[in-house]
Amino acid sequence: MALGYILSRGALTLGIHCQRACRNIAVTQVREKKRWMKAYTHLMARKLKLEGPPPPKPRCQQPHWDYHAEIQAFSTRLHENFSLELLKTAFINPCYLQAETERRQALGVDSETTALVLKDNIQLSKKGSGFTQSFLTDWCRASFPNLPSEGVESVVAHLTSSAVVTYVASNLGIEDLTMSAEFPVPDDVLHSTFMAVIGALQESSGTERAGFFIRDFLVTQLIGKDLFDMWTVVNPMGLLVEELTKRNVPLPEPRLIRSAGASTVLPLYFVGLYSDKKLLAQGPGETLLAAEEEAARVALRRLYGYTENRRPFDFSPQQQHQQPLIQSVNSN
Amino acid sequence: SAQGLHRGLSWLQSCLWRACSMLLPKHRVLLPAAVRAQSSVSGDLVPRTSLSRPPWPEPIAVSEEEERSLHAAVVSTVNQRIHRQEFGRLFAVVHFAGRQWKVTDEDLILIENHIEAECGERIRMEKVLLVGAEDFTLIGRPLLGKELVRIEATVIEKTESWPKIHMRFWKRHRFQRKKIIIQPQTVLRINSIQLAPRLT
Amino acid sequence: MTSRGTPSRFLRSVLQNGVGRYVCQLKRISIIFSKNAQSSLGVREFIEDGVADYAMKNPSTVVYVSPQACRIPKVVAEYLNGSVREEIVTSKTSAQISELFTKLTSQSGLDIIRIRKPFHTDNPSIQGQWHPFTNRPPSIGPIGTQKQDIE
Amino acid sequence: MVFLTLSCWIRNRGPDRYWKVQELLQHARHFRGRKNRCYSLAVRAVRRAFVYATKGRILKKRNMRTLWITRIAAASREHGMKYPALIHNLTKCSVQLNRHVISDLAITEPRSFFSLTKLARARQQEGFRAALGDGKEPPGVLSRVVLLQ
Repeated sequence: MALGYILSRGALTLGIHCQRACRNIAVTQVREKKRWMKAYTHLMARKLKLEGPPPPKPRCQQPHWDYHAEIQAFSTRLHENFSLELLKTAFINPCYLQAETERRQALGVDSETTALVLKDNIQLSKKGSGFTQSFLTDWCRASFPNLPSEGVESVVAHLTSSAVVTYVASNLGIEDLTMSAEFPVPDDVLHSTFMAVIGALQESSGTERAGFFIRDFLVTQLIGKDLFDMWTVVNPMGLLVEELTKRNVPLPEPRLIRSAGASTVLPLYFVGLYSDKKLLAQGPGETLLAAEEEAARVALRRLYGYTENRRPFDFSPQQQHQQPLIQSVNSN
Repeated sequence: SAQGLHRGLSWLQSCLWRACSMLLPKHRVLLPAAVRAQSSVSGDLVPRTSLSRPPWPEPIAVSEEEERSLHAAVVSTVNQRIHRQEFGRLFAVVHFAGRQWKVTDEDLILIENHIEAECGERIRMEKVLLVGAEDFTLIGRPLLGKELVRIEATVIEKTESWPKIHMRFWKRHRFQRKKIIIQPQTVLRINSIQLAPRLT
Repeated sequence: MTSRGTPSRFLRSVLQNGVGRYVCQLKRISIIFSKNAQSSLGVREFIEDGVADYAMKNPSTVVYVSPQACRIPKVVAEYLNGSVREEIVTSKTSAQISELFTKLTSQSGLDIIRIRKPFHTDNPSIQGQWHPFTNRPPSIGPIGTQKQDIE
Repeated sequence: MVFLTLSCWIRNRGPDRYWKVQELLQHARHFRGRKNRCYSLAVRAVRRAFVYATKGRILKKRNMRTLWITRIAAASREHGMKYPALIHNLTKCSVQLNRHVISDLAITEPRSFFSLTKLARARQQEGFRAALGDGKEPPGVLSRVVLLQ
């Protein structure tokens, strides 16, 4: 028995020894099929499933990050002449400053030797958001002269809303550059950073360039948007009546123009709004009330000049770009 | 007719909507009268077959002066509209990269090849077949003049298509070929469609 | 790659690019290569003569070059919309790599999957879409049964 | 030092087919039945799917053209023209819009399409007038109408 045990033991150790040798050789010499790969992949997949994906890491803590170069590339990418100091200030949020000083204090470093000499972006952000508000309001008034002030306000509010601005900012790569205490960057921090970037641009290149910046990146978000997606009007008929009385036009009279399939599950009605025996607008709907409301909305859009086939916004590039184009055409 | 008059021109504006709709009732009134007159005359002697009379309705003769004055009216109205910029959004049909595209401002089109312009460059599309607004349509025969319309586009992306698999297989012949095709593609953004009041 | 079995999208652009101004979508590109491996010979050659030119020509892109002990040299491109593309450049020549760089620069970072339609428009109809009543003359006389309700 | 003998001791177990199988199965994951998980069934199904996809890319062009023609035919009937007459007369007017664009116009820009049909109609009338001449029989020819009488 004992002999057998020793023999088997010896065989086992020999086998293990052999395997070890083989493994060693596989690493150094043999180009083997990686048969362990399947098990390893499965293990990693199971681990990922159990633990969930790792928490996101800010880009500045990942390898390959040069803050100055990134800032420079940011300003040339947008074809703007930012002053880099201002731009760097614009990306520093107060929450980051607070977190950083706390971290340094916790580390026990002498606060005088390593004091933070950074300004935060509160002022720039305030300036930027004020400018954005005023520019967008002016722009709206200029492009839609008939739109009432509530409409203008709601359009501007939509454009400066957190959702739109955050979407724009994250698609411009501002999220990577933002210095924030938390990661992923919260929406309000991103919003204030974007406004601060606009403020920095206004300070470094002037109001006109900042206006073009807003036009190119914020106003373009209006493309394909309907007026009443941004401006919630509960009672369009009441608003229409109000508008018409303001303009001394006789009140609208709804008339059923067309109907189809009235007794089916999918009825269709067309309601026309007549004012002084002239057709203002017509709108379809599944019920008479819905059709009437739709017609009122169509009439309002027409009054305010926000129909779908209005003239497209002018997004042509600035004058210095425009000149060579015209010359080249003339030479042709 | 319109075609006879303007055959010399390379392009022709076809129709102002309002002018045409004013014309429409006239035709409607003329047509039944003509048919009735004809049927009463030829009804007795010859049986009405396709041989006794051509199968199409009797064409309505429009005198040449009338035609010409109408044409002038339409052209001047459209020209005035273009001059006063009294049109909303424009759409156009351009011939580009072997295809025809109906485009309007701020559109994206995808072309199945690379073009010579770099990303970010503006190009001008010159083969314009049709330009339309809500109230009028200019139809080229076949193209509209370069000085009349100007369509600009920006190259925004030069990319490649998703890998398409080209597979051929003949059964019972031990023949099977598999090839992966990746095609270069270009994305264009239409920037502007401009019209000049130079209709003749 | 059948069309049912693959993901698809519609034609898009990032942030309405090209409407106002054109923004190059590649924000940074990093080259990971080995200093002495045979497979990164072409990459080393490219770094000697091509990278500086590329960086000069594209100031809006940050280029990182990092030598590491690795067998497979890689090019990692990051786009403005947050997508990251890794391209393996094992035993590619310098010319091929520079071609790859121009390709990555001119792309927009959206997924390369099947695109359903080769056009995209936000205003499909300018004169109003056709519906069965478009070319009908306006009807005269009472319509339907519910006309009384509305007046 | 190279131990060639030692490496030869290892039993050669052939290729690891797992990855090849997975690569193919990933194209078959949306199939119905056992062929979305059994390799030997999936192989044929995937090959057939690829062949169909290849042929379908060619067929799509053909089908789209017939679809456009159907749409134009339906739209031109509304304006009292027939499809062949419309297309023929537009070609005669040297309007080179293709069927894709014309069917698009018929759907999204009904007014433009109406003016196109009007153009075709005018060209048709002109053609008829030219065919009829001034209404008289040409000299020296007995018309069929006379023979019938």
